[in-house]
Amino acid sequence: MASNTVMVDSSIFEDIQQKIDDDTAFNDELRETVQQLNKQVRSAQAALSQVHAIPRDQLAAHITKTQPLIHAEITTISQLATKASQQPYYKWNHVWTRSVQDACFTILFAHYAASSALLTIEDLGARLSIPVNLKDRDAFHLTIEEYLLALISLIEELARLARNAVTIGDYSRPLEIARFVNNIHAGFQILNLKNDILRRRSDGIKYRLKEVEDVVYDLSLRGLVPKEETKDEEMKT
Amino acid sequence: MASNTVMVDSSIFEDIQQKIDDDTAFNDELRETVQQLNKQVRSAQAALSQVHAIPRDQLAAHITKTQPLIHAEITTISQLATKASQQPYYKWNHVWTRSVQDACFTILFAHYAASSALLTIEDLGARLSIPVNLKDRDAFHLTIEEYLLALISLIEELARLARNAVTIGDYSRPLEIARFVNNIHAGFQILNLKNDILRRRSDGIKYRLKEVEDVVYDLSLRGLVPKEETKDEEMKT
Amino acid sequence: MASNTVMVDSSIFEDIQQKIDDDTAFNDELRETVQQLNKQVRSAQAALSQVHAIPRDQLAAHITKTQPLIHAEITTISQLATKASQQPYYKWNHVWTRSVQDACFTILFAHYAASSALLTIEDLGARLSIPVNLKDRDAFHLTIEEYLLALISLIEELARLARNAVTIGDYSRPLEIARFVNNIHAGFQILNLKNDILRRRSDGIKYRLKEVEDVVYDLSLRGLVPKEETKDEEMKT
Amino acid sequence: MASNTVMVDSSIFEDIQQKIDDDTAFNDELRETVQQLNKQVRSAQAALSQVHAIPRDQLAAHITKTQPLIHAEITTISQLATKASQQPYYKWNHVWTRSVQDACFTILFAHYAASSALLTIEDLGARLSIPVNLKDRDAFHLTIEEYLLALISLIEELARLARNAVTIGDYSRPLEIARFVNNIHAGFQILNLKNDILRRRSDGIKYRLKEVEDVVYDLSLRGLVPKEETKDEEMKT
Amino acid sequence: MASNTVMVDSSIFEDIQQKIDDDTAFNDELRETVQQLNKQVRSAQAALSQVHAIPRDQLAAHITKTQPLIHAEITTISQLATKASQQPYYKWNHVWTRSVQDACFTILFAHYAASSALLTIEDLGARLSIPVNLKDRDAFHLTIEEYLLALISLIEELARLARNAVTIGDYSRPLEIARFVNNIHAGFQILNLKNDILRRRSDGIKYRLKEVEDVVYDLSLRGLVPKEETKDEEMKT
Amino acid sequence: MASNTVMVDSSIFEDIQQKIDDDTAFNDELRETVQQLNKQVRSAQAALSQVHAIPRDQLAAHITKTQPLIHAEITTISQLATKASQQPYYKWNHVWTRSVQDACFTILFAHYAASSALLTIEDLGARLSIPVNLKDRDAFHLTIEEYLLALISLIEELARLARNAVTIGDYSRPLEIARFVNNIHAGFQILNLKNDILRRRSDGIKYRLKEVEDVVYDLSLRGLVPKEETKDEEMKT
Amino acid sequence: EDAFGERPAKMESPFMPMFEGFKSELDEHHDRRERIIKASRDITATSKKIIFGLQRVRNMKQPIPGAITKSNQPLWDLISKAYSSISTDLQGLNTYRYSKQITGGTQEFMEALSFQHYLEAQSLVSLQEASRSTADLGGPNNPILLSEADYLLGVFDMTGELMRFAITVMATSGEVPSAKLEVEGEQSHRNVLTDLRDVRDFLKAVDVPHYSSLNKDMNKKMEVLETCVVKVENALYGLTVRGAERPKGWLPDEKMVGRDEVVGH
Amino acid sequence: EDAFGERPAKMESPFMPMFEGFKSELDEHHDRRERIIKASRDITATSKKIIFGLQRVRNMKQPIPGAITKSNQPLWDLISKAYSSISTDLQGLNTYRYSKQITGGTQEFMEALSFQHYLEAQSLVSLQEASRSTADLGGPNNPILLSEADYLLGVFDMTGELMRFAITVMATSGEVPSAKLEVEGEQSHRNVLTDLRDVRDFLKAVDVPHYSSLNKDMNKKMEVLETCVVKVENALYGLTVRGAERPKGWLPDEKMVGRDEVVGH
Ligand SMILES: [Mn+2]
Ligand SMILES: [Mn+2]
Repeated sequence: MASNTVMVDSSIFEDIQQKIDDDTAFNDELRETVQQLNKQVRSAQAALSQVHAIPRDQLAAHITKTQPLIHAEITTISQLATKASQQPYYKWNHVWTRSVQDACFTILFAHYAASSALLTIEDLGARLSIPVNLKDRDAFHLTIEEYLLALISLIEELARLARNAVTIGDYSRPLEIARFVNNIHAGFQILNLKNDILRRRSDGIKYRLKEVEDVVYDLSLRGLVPKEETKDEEMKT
Repeated sequence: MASNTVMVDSSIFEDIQQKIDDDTAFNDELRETVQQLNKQVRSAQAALSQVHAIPRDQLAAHITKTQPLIHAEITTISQLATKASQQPYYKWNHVWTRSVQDACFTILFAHYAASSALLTIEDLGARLSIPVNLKDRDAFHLTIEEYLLALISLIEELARLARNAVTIGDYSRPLEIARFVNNIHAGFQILNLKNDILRRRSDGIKYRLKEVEDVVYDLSLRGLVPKEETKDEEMKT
Repeated sequence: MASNTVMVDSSIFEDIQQKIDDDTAFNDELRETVQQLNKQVRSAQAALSQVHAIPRDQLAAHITKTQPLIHAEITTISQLATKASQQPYYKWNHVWTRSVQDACFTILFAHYAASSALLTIEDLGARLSIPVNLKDRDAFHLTIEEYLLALISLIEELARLARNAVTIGDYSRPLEIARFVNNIHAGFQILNLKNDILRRRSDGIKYRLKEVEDVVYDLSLRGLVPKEETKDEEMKT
Repeated sequence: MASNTVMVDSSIFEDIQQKIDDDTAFNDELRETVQQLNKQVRSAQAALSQVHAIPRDQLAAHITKTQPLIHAEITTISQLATKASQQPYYKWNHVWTRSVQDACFTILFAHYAASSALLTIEDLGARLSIPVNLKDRDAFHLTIEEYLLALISLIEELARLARNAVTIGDYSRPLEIARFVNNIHAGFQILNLKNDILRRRSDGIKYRLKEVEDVVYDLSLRGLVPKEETKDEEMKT
Repeated sequence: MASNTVMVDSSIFEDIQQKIDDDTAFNDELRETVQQLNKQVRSAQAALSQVHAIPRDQLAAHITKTQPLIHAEITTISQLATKASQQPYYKWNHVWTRSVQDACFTILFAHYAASSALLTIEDLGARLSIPVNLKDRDAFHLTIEEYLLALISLIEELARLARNAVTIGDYSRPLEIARFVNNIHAGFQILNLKNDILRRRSDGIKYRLKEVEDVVYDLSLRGLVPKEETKDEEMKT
Repeated sequence: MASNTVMVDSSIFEDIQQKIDDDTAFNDELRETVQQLNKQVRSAQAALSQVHAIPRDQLAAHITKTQPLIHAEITTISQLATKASQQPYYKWNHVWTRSVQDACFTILFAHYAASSALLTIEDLGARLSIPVNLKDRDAFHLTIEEYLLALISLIEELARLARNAVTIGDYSRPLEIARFVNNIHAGFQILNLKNDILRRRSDGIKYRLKEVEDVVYDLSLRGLVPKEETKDEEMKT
Repeated sequence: EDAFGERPAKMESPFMPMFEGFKSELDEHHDRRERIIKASRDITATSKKIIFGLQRVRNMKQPIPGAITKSNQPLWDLISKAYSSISTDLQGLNTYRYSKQITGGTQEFMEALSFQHYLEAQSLVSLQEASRSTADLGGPNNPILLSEADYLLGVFDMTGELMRFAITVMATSGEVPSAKLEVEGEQSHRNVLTDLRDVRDFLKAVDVPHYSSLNKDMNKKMEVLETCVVKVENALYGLTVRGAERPKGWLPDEKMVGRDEVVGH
Repeated sequence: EDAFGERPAKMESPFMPMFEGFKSELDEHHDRRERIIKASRDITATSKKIIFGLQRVRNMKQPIPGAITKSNQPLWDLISKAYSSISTDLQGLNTYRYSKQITGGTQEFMEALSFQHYLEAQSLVSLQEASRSTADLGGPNNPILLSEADYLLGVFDMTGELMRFAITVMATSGEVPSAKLEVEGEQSHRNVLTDLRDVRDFLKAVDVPHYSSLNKDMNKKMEVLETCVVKVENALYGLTVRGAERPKGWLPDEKMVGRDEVVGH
């Protein structure tokens, strides 16, 4: 059956090998960067887990100390953006999306811990120096889904923080958190989501809201709600 | 906990809803076109399945008759290309890739049946009027993987054809097919594939080769190998 | 193998194709209506979630304001009933049952919030203008299972409401709710359910009962049970 | 918390209990009948498995002997139809559909074994004395899907029969079967099926066709195709 | 199958079929009895759930009223024992074990409610007129596992009772319960359990213990612990 | 974490991290070498696939030409052995075992093609300059399982070769192969295998044996068995 | 200060004696369970070895060749020893208590037993006969139970071995295995394939409640059995198709090397 | 006619001696594997018993109470015996060969060892120390290997026991477990919760290749660990919220029955 008639142009197999090798190399580079990002995220999370144990008045100082860890994440995301922009965004997006969400969570949580405020997607994009919710061109960016998934992680962390704040004697934090989670819940409640990961995870927000409400209940019942909170509350309503 | 302070900008939830709705609508449009393509592919396959029962000398006429069916496929792929080019290629590629592969198979098989020759990926792209193996820009195209998967479908069909050819008394077809499959197999053999669908399906080529070799064995054993084949063979070597 | 004797009447395959296409079209229509209902349900739920934060004396006014949202749901269910009645009820029931349950929940909750009373299945059917628990003919209706599942959702919401009522200083609501949940629990307790979704969800009622009892315990311990409640209680017993 | 105010009408729970008990009883009756049908189907299958080992000329006698087994199935299906007609068809259809398919297969196979012909869905409905492909009213019937699934089972059995026929010296059976399977395959090839069980099982027909073609190949190669077959073939073509 | 020396002596399978049919019939009988027991258990549980709402001094009378319900359970268990003793115990034990556990719970709870004392496994066996922890012969009996699982259910119910007792003004009950749960918890701690249902359920005892201790703490914080408790305790021990 | 007696001595995790990092680096090195070996194996296989098409008398020359490809494999295996010997053998064996088996297959096949003889495990170890079936010390070696799996691959290839030899007119090869496969099959039959990969793959030998025996039968039926074979045989044994 | 630390005022729980009793019962139960699991593993492994040995047999309805009998005997003894070591744990009340733990071993033993019985007698061993064997394995007064389920599932697995045996004999001898010693007129139509089909038809007719775990197990194994039948049918089809080309009066060359039997010992 | 039936002209396969050698090697390997699996099951079951015993401890950073030490000692000895019985099977080349078979037992042993170490010393046992223990268990010259993976996964499981210990102590004493003996100023901020969080943070920082099975195992167990931390946090939150109502200077009634400790022995 040996034959030298070229019925099949062998260059096609050389091309495909080249393409596969290029993809493999690109994938390896991306994964290496992502692995590094994951490591930095874990360090930032470990440092931020102290938020549950540190009194409010010492918190700003602690958050300031965690900034280098967050800057490390941002630097790595920049490198990732540079690399990833060489190829179509949606071809490789699955490689980094989870890690970028986790990094975004650390930034949102650090910001909330220090200031009780939420970074918008634009704020977050500015911090990371990457575009957000890009529609008109194919480049590295932060998607709305990624932002929302990080936001859900924040809600989950805050439900825990509400209880731990009480443990270290901070009775005003839970009320702040309750208002915040209530607002986010109202936003998600009107979304008509597809049956995907965002839908599944957002279904949990109502349980987090209930947890936080339970803490507020415990404080109200015992007359532990700080006075100024009540006034604040009235003014706001 | 009622509060009218907008801690969370509600427009973010309107944006995400808009985005989800846009994606759903785009997806629906794509699927409709793909449904139509699937229907045309099935018609073409049904017509081409006659190749197994039609003697060699009547085949060119039969293939000519199937051309309108193939043109219908090509027209639909053009429409698909127009639609799909409005969005990033890899975000939606999974919607149509299987159907495009099947359509490519029908074109490859019709060509082989009539001429015992293989269309290259460039030939195929020209037929479909779409670019192939695009690397430098994000537009609708035929990927190398899609071409190779269609080629594997062709190999599978030819293994069947080799036996059916013997049934209708055509003893030269199996030898042609054996040479062809051998060449393709040799090409795939040197590829270092990732552990994906292409790898899994290409693993089957060696079994198809064995099937075709078995037919050639059966003919050789019984002295049924056409004389001119042997000469042909020598000339080609 | 080509043959002019028709061993297989090809009309059989045309019939099946027609039938599949009809079903697909009917399914698409139903889903569109159900999508609309889902959207209206979410709006109603969002409005009703304010019940947890609004003092009792302002509640009737708030519920009145949500009526248009509930009427929108009812209108859509009417449209659904008209469409669905063209085909056997149980063939398609799975498409809408979850959404109808959710809509029923909003009606039950709005009614309870304003009047501390339960709508019976007949009341609910009357509101929706659809028959209930139909046995003698095959038409669109509200099944007992759907009513009970909506009722379980109501119980879950009330367990949350009992705590939030305390938070806004309403100490009589929890006692009302405790009596109500106790009654529903007693009803479910004697049911011999099959191992289905109703069984699984009804298993949770005892935990909701415990939650509400805990609130009553907290109030009793601190002498916060309203005086008139105690009298009421005695008169009722 | 004891209270004699009837906030919840307890009759609702009595009604639901009644309904559940009715359903359970109905389900039990259906399952008993289906269990009996399954047993009869297995007996018929065991008797029909002899078809693979009995020479053609003794087959009609053997099939005649299996008729009582098939009549037993038909009788049970009648009983099933009577019972099932008391309730909506699609509410309970899942209880018997698999068993009815298996029974239909035995009838199709017995008929093919004796006469090499296919019973149409109307023929089959007539044998079972039940309507087929009912659209206008909700009663027990044979669905097109059930018929097609039984037909696929027949194809699978015939692929085996083609080989076993050769083993007992019957060289014409495989050719008949090849023509038959080819026709059925062509019919299924043009169907646009949903992604359900029918789609999955029909995907296997092409492999059965290949098996049967392999037998025809083996016979052709060795000149074992009966003479009259060849003539027949020519006349038909 | 026609042969004078057959592969399978058909009496082999007739014997086996007979055994399987006997088992099926036996199983059906058992299940019917168990269904009846389940119904009686639910009635007893419903009656006993009043314990949470009835003041201590009226409790003995209430428990006396529930005795007929408990006797009904015992009668059914006797019937079950008679039936079950016809066959090896562990061959069928899975059919009734859950129901027997639930019945045992109602007896343990009724006894505790009236007397604040625990029935031992021997007491319980005597009540049911069945042997316990049988080792030397194969007959119906109450196993240690069943007793322990019923005991865990009792602990769970008592954790709820401790709070509800406070609600109805009974401040001594929680202290009694705390001592009791503490003692049971100490007992469970010396058991070496496998990763089975008993292990999983006994893991929850510590949470029940904590709930009960919290009630005692709440009372002691408010000086609500009855003085005579201490004396009582000495007398009882 | 600030305390003079700490929970976790941080050097614990530094040590572990160091070990894990070392392992990762070692793994990366091994994989690189294995990748290279895989590439060489594919080249060797491609060259050896010509054995099916080359007449016996030109085969020695062809095999000689493939020696450089095999030497490349051997060189890489040497490098692998050097690297791997730095660490416990079975800790990393899974990284290379599949590739080493494939390489062994190419050597066994090249040897058999040229000499119709089997390299023993000792011969193979000598060729690769690595120990075999090592028991007394922990170093890189060839295991019995690896040898046997390569041997099964050889059997599979020879079943194919037996037919292709007939195609190119070599009628003595099938008889040689039949004797060889028969002998190997007898050997495998005395092994007690577990339900592992070796068991699964060795289960296929009987089918390969049957294929080869069928070729011999086909030849003997046509009087194509070379006479001198019998003499040859005696000389070889 | 006692052994438990510095806290004063401990009370002993009044329920401790009761729980002490429970503890010793539960410990005994768990230890027995472990012993049985280990024995079951041993029985499974040893039965597999016996089956491997029996796969070297080439003829049916004849005594098992001496060499194989000899190498299998120590294995049968090992099984007997394993069963004896736990047979007192499997009596009376405990017979069914640990059936989940021993069933794996007993099914594999049943597979070996019925395979050997088939090779010797070309028939299926009955539940009664097989039960007698397992009863004996427990030693005097401690019979081991062979349940219907163990019997049936063991027979299912045995058919897989029958298939292997059939294919191997067809590969080496070119003929479907059947008993050669009987008178032609009586016996010629019985071979491994007809026997396999027989067993399949009988097994298929067994009517088991749809909710039982035996039903689930049997359904799974029935699929495997059908595949085994098809494999033997296909092999026989191959022999027939090739045989059809045989000229009248053609006989295989006695010297034809390939068809010779190659043996292990 | 020989032992294999009536067929004449058998040939012995020339490869039989080679396969005889393979057979004895493979049989030896499979027997060793079975021995190790059985020992691993024993070690797992015994370690679980030790852990149950240790869960009766109520104080930290103190010697384990004598009664518990006494009842656990025979169990430690049993583990030692089980390891000794297979330690020669796990040397040299075979150390890693059977690691999949022994890892279950070794992880559970590591769980028991590190739990006891924590109770005695309120610190995490190091890999070095733990390795020394496993090495000793194999007996002289036959050390048992404790891999990093066994160590890490055992520590993960131990945190579950720490959670149980913490909840039980909080339930019975109303206080979060912490060492009482140290000087107030140094020690007051370390308790089971801070220790659990510490271990979690360290474990979270371990960087394992994403493709390794250890990574998969650790990710699964990390979720469980996070749940454990939350359970202890919630219990502590409950204590705090209730404690917030405590009037200034309020002390629990020494006679208050519920808070008394009830012990088993
Ligand atoms: Mn087996
Ligand atoms: Mn544990």
